[in-house]
Amino acid sequence: MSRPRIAVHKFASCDGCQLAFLNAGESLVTLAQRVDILHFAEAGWIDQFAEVDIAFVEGSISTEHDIERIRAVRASARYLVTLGVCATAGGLQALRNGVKESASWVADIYASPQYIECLPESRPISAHVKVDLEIWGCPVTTEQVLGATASLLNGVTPANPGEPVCVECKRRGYTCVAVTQNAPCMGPVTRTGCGALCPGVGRACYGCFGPAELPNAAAMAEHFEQSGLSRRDVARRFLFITSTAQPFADIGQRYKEQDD
Amino acid sequence: MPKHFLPHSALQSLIDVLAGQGYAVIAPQARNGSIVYEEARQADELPWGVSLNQAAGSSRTHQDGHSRCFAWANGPQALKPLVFAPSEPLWRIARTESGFAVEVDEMPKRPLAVIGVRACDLAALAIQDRHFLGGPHPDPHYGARREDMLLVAVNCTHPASTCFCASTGDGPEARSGFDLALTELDDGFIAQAGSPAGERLLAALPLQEAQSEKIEAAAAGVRRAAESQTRAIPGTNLRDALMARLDHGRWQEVGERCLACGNCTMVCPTCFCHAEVEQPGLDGSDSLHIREWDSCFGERHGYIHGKQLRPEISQRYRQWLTHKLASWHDQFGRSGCVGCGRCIAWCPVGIDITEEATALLK
Amino acid sequence: MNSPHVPQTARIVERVQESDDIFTLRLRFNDAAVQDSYSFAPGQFNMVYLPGAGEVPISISSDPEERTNFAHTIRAVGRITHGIAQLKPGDEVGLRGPYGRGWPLAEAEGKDVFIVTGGLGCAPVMAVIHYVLKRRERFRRLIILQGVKHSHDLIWRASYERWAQVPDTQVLLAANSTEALWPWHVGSPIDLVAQAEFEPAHAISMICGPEGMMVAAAKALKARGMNEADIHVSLERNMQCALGLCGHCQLGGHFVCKDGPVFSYPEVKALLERGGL
Amino acid sequence: MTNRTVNLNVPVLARVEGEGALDLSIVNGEISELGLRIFEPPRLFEKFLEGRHYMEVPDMVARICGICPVAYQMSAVQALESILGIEPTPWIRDMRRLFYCGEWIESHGLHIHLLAAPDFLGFANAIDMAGQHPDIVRRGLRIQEAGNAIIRFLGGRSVHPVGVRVGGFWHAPSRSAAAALREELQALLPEAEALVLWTAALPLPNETQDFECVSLGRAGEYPITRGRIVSSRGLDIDIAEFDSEFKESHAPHSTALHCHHRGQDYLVGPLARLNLNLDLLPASTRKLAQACGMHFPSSNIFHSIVARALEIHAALVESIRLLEAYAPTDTPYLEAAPRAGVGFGASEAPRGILWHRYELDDSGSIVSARIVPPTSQNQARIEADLRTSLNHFGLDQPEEKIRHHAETVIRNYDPCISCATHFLKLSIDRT
Ligand SMILES: Cc1cc2nc3c(=O)[nH]c(=O)nc-3n(C[C@H](O)[C@H](O)[C@H](O)COP(=O)(O)OP(=O)(O)OC[C@H]3O[C@@H](n4cnc5c(N)ncnc54)[C@H](O)[C@@H]3O)c2cc1C
Ligand code: SF4
Ligand code: SF4
Ligand code: SF4
Repeated sequence: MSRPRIAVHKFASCDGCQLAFLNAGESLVTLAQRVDILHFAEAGWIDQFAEVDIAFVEGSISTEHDIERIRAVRASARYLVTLGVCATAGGLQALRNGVKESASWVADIYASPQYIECLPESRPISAHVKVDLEIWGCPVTTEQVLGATASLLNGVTPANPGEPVCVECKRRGYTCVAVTQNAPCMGPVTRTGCGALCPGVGRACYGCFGPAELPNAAAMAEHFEQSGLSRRDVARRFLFITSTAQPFADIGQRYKEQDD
Repeated sequence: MPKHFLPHSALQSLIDVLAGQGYAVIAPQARNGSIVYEEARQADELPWGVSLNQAAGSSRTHQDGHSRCFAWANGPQALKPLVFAPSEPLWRIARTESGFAVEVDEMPKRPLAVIGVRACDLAALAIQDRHFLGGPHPDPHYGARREDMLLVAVNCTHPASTCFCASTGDGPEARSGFDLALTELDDGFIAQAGSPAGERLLAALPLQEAQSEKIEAAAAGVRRAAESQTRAIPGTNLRDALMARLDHGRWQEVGERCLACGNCTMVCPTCFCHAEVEQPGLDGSDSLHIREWDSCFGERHGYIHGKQLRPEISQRYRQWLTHKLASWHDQFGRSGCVGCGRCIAWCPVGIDITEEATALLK
Repeated sequence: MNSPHVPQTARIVERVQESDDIFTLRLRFNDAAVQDSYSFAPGQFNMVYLPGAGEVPISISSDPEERTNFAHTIRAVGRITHGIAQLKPGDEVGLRGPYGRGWPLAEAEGKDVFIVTGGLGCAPVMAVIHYVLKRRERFRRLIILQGVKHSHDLIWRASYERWAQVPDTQVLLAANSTEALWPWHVGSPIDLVAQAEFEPAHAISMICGPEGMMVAAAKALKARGMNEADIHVSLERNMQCALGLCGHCQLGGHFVCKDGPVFSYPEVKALLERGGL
Repeated sequence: MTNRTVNLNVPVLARVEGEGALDLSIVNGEISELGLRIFEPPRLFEKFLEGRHYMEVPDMVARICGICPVAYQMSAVQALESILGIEPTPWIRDMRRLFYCGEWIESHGLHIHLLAAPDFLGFANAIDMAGQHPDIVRRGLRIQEAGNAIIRFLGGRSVHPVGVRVGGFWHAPSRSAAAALREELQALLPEAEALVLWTAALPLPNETQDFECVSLGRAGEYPITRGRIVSSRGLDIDIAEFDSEFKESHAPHSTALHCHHRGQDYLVGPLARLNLNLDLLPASTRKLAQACGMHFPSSNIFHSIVARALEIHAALVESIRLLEAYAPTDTPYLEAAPRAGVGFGASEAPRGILWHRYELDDSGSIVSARIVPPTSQNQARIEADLRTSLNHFGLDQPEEKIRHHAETVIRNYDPCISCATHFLKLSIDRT
C-alpha cells in the first residue's frame, strides 16, 4: 500500500490549530515518517491542490477566493477534516455575521478599503463543501488531531465524542465553579476535548469547544439569568467563540434582542 | 464494641500509625471552596474549623474557627474515585510481525487508608462492591484497589441541607463496613473498632478512657444530625410506583430544566457506568484501551447503530431516576440512593431527586 | 490464561462476502489451548476487538459443535464494523467471550421451532438453525421466517432454498421492496406468520431483529395462539464491557449482556413495547 | 541580460506563520516594484471588541494569533489594568514574565527549527532536515515543548491559554508543579547553549544594512512585559506616545497596515531588542553572546536567528530563576471596580513590540480598541531590506535563486501574517 498523503490548508484563522501539528514534538517526526505531507505551507510543503487522502482545513471562509480554493481542496481530497472552530463554525471572526454595521468596519480600520476583498460573513467550511469530520475546539488539541489521524491511518473513522465538559471536569476531580462560586460556567452545554481546562484553573468555561451533543442551552441561559447575569451578559456567553453554532446562536440572539 | 476517647491532639498519631503500617493516608482537605479527599501526612492538613453550607446547586465552605475537623457533611467525591478510577487503562496492544499482542499493566499495589468516610459512602461502597466484585466476572481493577483498603468512618454530626440519609436508612451513623468509627466532639473523638484491623489500630493509639457523658454527647450529636434532616426520599422502595409512572408529565417538565450535564451521575457514589475508549498510537504500532466514567445522560449510553434510544433529555433523566430508585431494586435488592444529597448540591441547576421523586408519586 | 476482561488474539481463517455489506469471518484463536477450551451456546456473542479502534458485540453464527473454528457474520455499518470489513484472511482480531444467555434449546426439544428474523437478526439464530438441522429428530417442525428491507439484503439465499427442501421445514421469506423475479412475499414478514404451519400450543419461537419488528412478531404469534412465555427475543443495547459492569446495556433492571441477550418475552414485554428506555 | 523578462509566481510562501505573497517586478535589471502582499481577509478584531466586557478581552485577543497569544493577552491586561487602577503584585509581575518567557522559547524554537534553519542548510523543510540532522531538529522540538510547558503551567494550554485574567492569573499553580517544571528547564539549559553556538556557526549571509532598531527598554530588566519605547537613534518615549511618533498607513498592494517611524522603516523583534539591551541579558547569556563569536549590536539582519537563540537562552535562565523563587499565593489576581478611561499596553511579543490601546466606559465595556502588531511594524523594513539585499544578491541570478533568497530574507523576520491579519503571495514580474 502506498503511503497515505495528507495536506494541511489554512483559511482565515489565527494559525493556532495548525500548531496542534507543529507543537506535537516527536509525534510530528513520527507522523512525517508515516505519511507523505504534500501541502502544509507553514511547515514548508506547498502543493495546494495535490490529490490527497486526508485534507485538514483550518480557518473560515471569508472571501470569494476562499470559496474557489476550498472547492478545489475538496475536489482533490478523499477525506476532509475541519480543524477547529473557525473551520467548523466560522470562528470568533463570525461575530461580524449578521451585524448591520459590519460592512463599514473595514473602512474604519483600513484607509483604502477598496483593496480589501471580504465577504459580509465568515462561514464554516461545511457551508461550501462536504465535510467528513469536524473537530471542534479553539484551538483543537494535539491529542484530538493526532488521535483522529491515527484512527484514519488505521482505516477507522475517528470517534468524536460530544459529551459535556462537566463529565471530564468531574473525572479530573476539579471543583465545580458553578456550584461553589456561582460562576456562569458553560461546561454543562459545551463539548469536551480541552480536558476541562477552565474549571481546572478555577474559572467558568466560556464554551470554546462549541455545543455538546444534547445541550439544553435554553435552560442554561435561564439559569444564568436567575443567578444574576443581565440578559446582555447571557447573550454574550452564547455569542462568543462559537457564535454561529446552534443552539448557541439562537439562544444568544434571543437574549440579545430582548435586551435591546 | 468498647468505646474509647481519641483526643484531637492524637489525630496525628492515627495518621502516623497508618503510614507506619504502609498505608497511603487519604483524608479530607479544604480546597478551592470545597472538601476533597487527598493524601495527607499532617493532621493540620484536615479542614479544621471549616463549615460547609450546601443547598440545591450550591456549596460553600467557610472557615468558622471552631475546634472540629469533621463539622461538615461531604464533598463532591469521597471513596468512589479511589476504588473505581475515573479513567484507567485496561490493556494495550503492540503490533507484531504476525498481528498484535495484548498486554495488561500490572496494577500498582498501594494500600489506602481513608480517614473520614461517611455512613452514606460506606453504604454506597457496599453496593459498588457487590456490583464490581459480586458477579461472575469480578473486576480486577476495582478488586485490587479495594483489597487492602482501610476505612476510618466518621459519624455525621453536621449534615447539609441536601442530606437525607436518615430517610434511606443509610446514615448518619456508620453501622458496618468500617475498620474504625469516630464520632467527633469539640476536643476529640469517641472511637470504636469495627474489625480486627481496627482493633489493632486502636491498640497502637494513645487513647483515653471514654467517659459516659462524652459517649452520650457523641450519640446525641448523631441523633440530632438525623433529626435535623429536612429532605427525605418518599419511601424506601419506589420500584413499582415509578415504573407505573413512566408517562408522568413530570419527566417532560424536569427534562426542560435538566442540562444533561451528567454531574449528578458523576458525583453519585453508587453510579457505576463507564465507557471504553481506544487511543491509537500515531505510528500504528501500539494502541491503548482505556475505560472512563460515563453517564446515562451522555450520547454513548443509549446509542446503538443508527439509533439513539433516548434522544430526549427527559428520557435520559427518566433512565437515571428509574434506575436509581426503581430497577436498582431488581439488581441489588435495594434502592441505588444512599441519601448523600450530592446529586442535589452538585447539579448546576439544583434539580432535587427528593423533590422529583415526590412530584412523580403524585 | 483466558481472562474474560482481556481479548485473546484470533486469526481470520476464511472470509466470505455474503452481500454488499455483510461478510462472514471464520476465526481461530491463536492459542491452541484457548481454541480447544472454547465453547459457546447458540445465541451467545463475543466482543470482537479491532486493534486501534475498539470492540463491538457480535453473535456467533456458526455451529457450536464445530471445534476448530467459529464464525461471525457482520454487517459493516459504522466505524468499527467498517474497519473489520477491511480485514483479510491471515489478519488478526481480538476476541473476548462467549457472553450472555443463548437460546433455550433444551426447552425447544420436542416442539415446533419457529424462527423469526429481520435483517441481520438472522446471524444470532444461524447457530440455532444449524443445531436443529443436525439434530432434526429431536425437534418437530422448523419454521424459518426471514424478512429483509430490500431483496438484495437477503443473504444465504442458497441455504434457505436448501432448507426449504428438508422435511418438516418451512421457509418463509419476505422483502419490503424487491428487484424483479423475487419469488417470495413482498411486504412485511409479519404477514407471513399466518402462513406458517405449526402447532402454536406446542411451539417455541425465537425472534431477532429490530425491536419494533420483534414486538409485532410476538403479537402475531400470540394471535395465532402461542403462549407468551414460549416466545423468546434477542435484544440489542450499547455494550462496552459485556460483563454486566459498564451499565450501558441496561433495560429496566436487566443487563442485556449477561441476563440476555435472549429473553423470554414476558420478561421484557412491558419495557420493549413502550420504547425510550 | 538586463532585458531578460521573467514572470515568477509563488502563490503561497512557505514556512511563514500565516500565508502571504511577494510581488516583484524587475525591469531592465532593476527592481521597479516590490510589495509584500498580504491579503488574508481582515478578521476585524478591533471592531468586535467594541461593546464587549473588559473581562472578555484576554480570551478574544489571544485568538488574533495562535503563535503569540500570550503577547496579546499581556499587552491587553496591561492596558486594561492601567484604566482600572490595578497595580500588579510582584507575584503577578514575576509570573507574567515567566509566562511570557514560555512564549518566547516556544515561538523562537519553532521559528529557528521549523521555519528558518532549513533555508541556511539547503532543506525544503524541517522534516527533510531531520533526515540529516535528527538531533538538531529533535533538540529544537524539545526546546519548543519546554516553552509550551511553561505556558501550560500558568495558562492551562499553550495556544489561547485560559489561566490569564485582567488583574492577574486565575489560579496559582502548586509548588510541586513549579519544582517539576524547573527541573525540566534546568535539564534543557545545556541544550540551549549548544543551540546558540549552532546558530552562530550557520552559513548566514553577510548583509549589513542601516536601520533603526526599536524596542521596549529602561525597565531595569531585559524587556519582555513592559518598558518605555526606545530606539538606536535616541528615541525614548512612554508607550502612550506611540501614536505621535509612529504612523500606520495602508499600502495599496496589501491589506496590511504599514507602520513607519517618522516616515522611515524600522526594525522590531529579537535583533532590535538584543542590540538595544545587551547589558540587561542574564550574565550567562551575555557570556554566551561573546563566546559565540558574533558582535552585537549587529547590523547584519541575518543575525536575527542568533539573537533568537540567545533570547531562548535568556528566557530559560529567567524562567529557572523565577521558578526557583516560586511560592504559591492566595491572591493570584486583584480585582477592581470598572471605570471609564483610556489605557495603553505594550509588550515584547516574540516578533517585537505589540501595542494596544483601549477605551472603556464606566460599565467596563470596550468603547474602542486599537492594536498594532509587530509584523506591520516590520513590514516596511522587510520591503526595504528586500530591495537592498536582492540587489546585493544579484538580480541577474536565476529566478529560482532569487526567489529562494527573497523568501530567506522574509522568513528571517519571522513575519506573522495572522497577526497582521494578512496573506502573503510572491509573484515576480520581470519585463
Ligand atoms: C448481543 C449483540 C449481538 C450482535 N450481533 C451482531 C451480529 O452477529 N452481526 C452484526 O453485524 N451485528 C451484531 N450486533 C450489532 C453490532 O454490535 C453493531 O452493529 C456494532 O456495534 C456497530 O458498531 P460500529 O462501530 O460499526 O458502528 P457505530 O454506529 O459507529 O457505533 C459506534 C459504537 O457504538 C456501539 N454500538 C453501536 N451499535 C451497537 C449495537 N447495535 N449494539 C451494541 N453496541 C453498539 C459500539 O461500541 C460501536 O463501536 C450485535 C449487537 C449485540 C448487542
Ligand atoms: S465547573 Fe463547570 S464544567 Fe465543571 S462541573 Fe461545574 S458546571 Fe460543569
Ligand atoms: S472555554 Fe471551556 S472548552 Fe474552552 S478551554 Fe475553557 S473549559 Fe475548555
Ligand atoms: S439532573 Fe442536574 S446534574 Fe443531573 S444531568 Fe440534569 S442538570 Fe445535570
